[in-house]
Amino acid sequence: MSMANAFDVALVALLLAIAVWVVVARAAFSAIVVFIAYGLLVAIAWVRLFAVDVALTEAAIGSGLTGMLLLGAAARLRGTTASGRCGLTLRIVAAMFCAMISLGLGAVILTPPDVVVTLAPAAMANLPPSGLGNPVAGVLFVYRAFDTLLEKVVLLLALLGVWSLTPDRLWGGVPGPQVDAGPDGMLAFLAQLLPPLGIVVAVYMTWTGADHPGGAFQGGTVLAAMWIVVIIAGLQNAPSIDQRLVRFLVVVGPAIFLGIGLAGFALADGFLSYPAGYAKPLIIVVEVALTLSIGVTLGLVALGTPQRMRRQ
Amino acid sequence: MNAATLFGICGAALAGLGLFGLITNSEPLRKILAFNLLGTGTFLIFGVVARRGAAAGLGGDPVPQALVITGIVVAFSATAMAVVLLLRLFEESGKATLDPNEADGASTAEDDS
Amino acid sequence: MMPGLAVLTDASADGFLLPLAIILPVAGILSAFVLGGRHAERIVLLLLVPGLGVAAAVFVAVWRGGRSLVYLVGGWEPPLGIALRADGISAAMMATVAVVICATALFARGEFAQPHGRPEARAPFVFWTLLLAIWTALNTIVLGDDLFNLYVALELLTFAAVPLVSLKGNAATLKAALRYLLFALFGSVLYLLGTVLIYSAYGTLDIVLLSGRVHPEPVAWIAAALMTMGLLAKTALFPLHLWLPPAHAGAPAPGSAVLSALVVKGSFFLIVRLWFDAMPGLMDLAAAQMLGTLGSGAILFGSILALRQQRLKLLIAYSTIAQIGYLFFIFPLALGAATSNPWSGFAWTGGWLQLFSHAFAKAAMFMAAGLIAETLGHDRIAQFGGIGRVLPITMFTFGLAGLSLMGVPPSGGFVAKVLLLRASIMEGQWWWAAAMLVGGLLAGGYVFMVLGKAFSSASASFKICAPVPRSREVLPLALALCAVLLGFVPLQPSNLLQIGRTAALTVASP
Amino acid sequence: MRLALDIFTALAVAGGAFFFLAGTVGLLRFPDTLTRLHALTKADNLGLGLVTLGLLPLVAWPLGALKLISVWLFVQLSGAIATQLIARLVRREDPQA
Repeated sequence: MSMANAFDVALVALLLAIAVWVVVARAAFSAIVVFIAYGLLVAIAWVRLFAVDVALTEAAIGSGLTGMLLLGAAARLRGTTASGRCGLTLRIVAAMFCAMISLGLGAVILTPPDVVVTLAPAAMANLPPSGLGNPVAGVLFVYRAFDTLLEKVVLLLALLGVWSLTPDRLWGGVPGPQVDAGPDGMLAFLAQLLPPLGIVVAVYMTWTGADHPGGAFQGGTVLAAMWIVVIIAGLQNAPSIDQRLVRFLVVVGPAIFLGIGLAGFALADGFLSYPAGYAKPLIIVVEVALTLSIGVTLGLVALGTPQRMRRQ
Repeated sequence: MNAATLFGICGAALAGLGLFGLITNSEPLRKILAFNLLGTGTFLIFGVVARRGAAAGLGGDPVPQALVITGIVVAFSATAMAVVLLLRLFEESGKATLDPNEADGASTAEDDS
Repeated sequence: MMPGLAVLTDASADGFLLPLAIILPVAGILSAFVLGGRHAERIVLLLLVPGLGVAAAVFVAVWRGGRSLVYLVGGWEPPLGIALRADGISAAMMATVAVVICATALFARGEFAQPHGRPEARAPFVFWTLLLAIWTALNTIVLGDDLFNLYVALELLTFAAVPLVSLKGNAATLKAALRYLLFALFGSVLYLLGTVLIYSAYGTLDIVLLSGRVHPEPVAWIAAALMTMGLLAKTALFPLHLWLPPAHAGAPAPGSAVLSALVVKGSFFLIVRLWFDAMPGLMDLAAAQMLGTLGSGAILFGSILALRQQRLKLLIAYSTIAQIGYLFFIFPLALGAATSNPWSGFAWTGGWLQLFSHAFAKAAMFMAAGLIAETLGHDRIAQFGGIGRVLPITMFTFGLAGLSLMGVPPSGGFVAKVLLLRASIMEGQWWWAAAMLVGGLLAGGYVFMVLGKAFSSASASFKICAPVPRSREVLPLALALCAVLLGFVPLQPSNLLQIGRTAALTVASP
Repeated sequence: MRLALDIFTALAVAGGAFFFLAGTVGLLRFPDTLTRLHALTKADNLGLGLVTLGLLPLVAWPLGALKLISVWLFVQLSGAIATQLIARLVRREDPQA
């Protein structure tokens, strides 16, 4: 067994052990703490699968933001949730059903098709006209740009869904925690030190995404994280959700994407196609706007429903 | 067994575990957690499919990789919505359970006034 | 690679209509978000006409042309790119969606008007934006030709539907919404798992390409089973229906109308796409019989529970569970067809007619229920005595819609059920006919239970809480009339619904 | 020269691994939160520091080295701040500790 292989086996064993822990642990809180570590390990698995773009996304969103969200929820629900399970019969039936599904999936994995069909050559062959160097960016913004556009609408709807749960009297209020006692020393220090670095990283990630792993998502997530740190540290309040600027920032990315897509009707081969020679600059414009919107949207989604009205 | 197959088996097991947690855990927060396990399992299997499609000088087929990125964002959105729903349910009712024994059907249309 | 070529040659001049049907509501969502407040309602109302226009144009183009409209997004041909395709069933479905959404929007003006000069209110802003989102999602689902694109559309639909359920914001609706969301997520992950397996085996997610590549083997069966199970959970087919009654009953009336009439049909549409288009010839009779059995179970279970409800909205919600059951007779009856292809038989047309007429009838019923609840301040059926005199048009609407549910002429439901009955007799599968007849009787029971109460004399406690203007009663009536009008289509397999079947292409073309 | 560097790498990484091991044992065995934190920070500081130091000769100069060092710095920063926050919380909830 080679060294790399031993590493993979250890990684998989660890992942499975943690997953079992997450499912059976008694307290929700410890299950979540372990889940965050699990997310980071999954990100390593993605690197081992030669998918660095996915690894970055998983680490930032799958582990980081999701973990933060769940931890916050567990803290607020602490002690209230009766950890219960359903009856033994149902558990046995469910276990058999899930085992069947796992076995089915495993069987498919172990018997790959005789001829592996891949779109990698097609994706590479059509990449040069777009001027992009990263084929994943090519799929996200050229071949399957339509998916990417719709998924931005999904993100927007998630924000709308979160906001829709606001109690009526707090509509138009401010989400996120309120830090009354003045900025917390230690966190405030972090919140002053980190954002300048983070913003540079976010810009770099977005910019480099055209040719190397990275892109609007990963950049936007870093941006969101920086913003949340600043808010948690009490250096700045979250904006109230009825502000025009907030609404504008949330929409500007998808709107520019849609606008450029529409321009394709007149200037290129149709919806979401780019005029020859202008593909790369247009995609970068879209990505920059999306980074901003994704950052603001993810941040607002993570902050949750408004908790109080703005002080007059 | 090569690395891709190993991770594929891992993904299949994770999907089964997540599904089990989603069905049997009665606590909504744990259901949400299990849903995320199920999601990563699914994505890992897709990643293995991508890895097997390595060609044209790439380490993997970029199409499934891009689809997984889209999927991760969608899964995050779902998690966020579920978490906020749960927190609001707790605020309104003081309970964070989906106890099926309660006759919630009867009270749903209570405030049609 | 023949089917791929078929896509290219089919790419049509009217193809630009297809992305437009999705772009319009998306643009609406974005502008509603920015402008907010009172503008959200205006934007929706402004979009109704072009939205309806695009749906009508697609309908006419498909009908006249006799073949599918195809559009390649970004000019990229599948498998690398994403195609949109409108065949006969998409065109009919899109038109239904557009009509129901328009009626709902006009109806909802009474409930979700944003008062002048006040700061933005929560419910109107959320409702109008979500209505556009549901329109986007459904148009993408009926036009989508790529399994992953359809996954995104399914999620879009979930994310638009769940907040509608919890719009009132009380504990009961929050709980209903959370349960709905968890069911829906369970469904979409299973769907995604199936999609992954399909890509691993066939290297494409395009439905037309898949129809030529898929052949009966374990991967395809596992994938199809996972996807079907996921979609069944979203369609709320018995016994995965637990989430539906509290969710559909808890939403505000216009929301319930859209949820019951359209949203559950979105995932059903995909089940049909999967079995008839992406994987033709994969389903064996045993699986088809099982879906039919679950359908019968839904009819009996849903109808009996509907009869036992004390609240009108819950009664209508349980009736939705029953009516969904009929749709699943398409599988045993059309797939087992002795004729050369499944869609020239009675069952194919019957199943779709059931879907369309139920959409109109159920939307009308939920709106009627909303008006009754608004007038009385409650929806307890036992205290309905006297409402028939106060809201005669609404009760007439309820009765008309009821005709479709029972399957009594003149109504679309009647034609649908007759076609399904004929198919089950012709196929020698009489047991479905028995389920349908019992279901019709039970539906008659719960419709007349409500009507009988409504026209009985008023009790002492009867009082009108808030009278509703006559003008609001017209829209549900119009929808109920649509359901009745569908009863005048000829009692034979429809040509429109057979346009653009992919397997027919591969069979018919040399 | 090559050999000397390799030996240095091996020694430093092994030392780092030892500190990680010791930190983990401490995390599991120490009685309360503050002592556990103490064990963890040692692993972060010395363990990761030694691993980084050991790997430095293997990476490209100067970009690779810069990346490694900033990884270490970021871990230091987040570790120090997280530890402070946790310790402060412990003191607020239980002033005797």
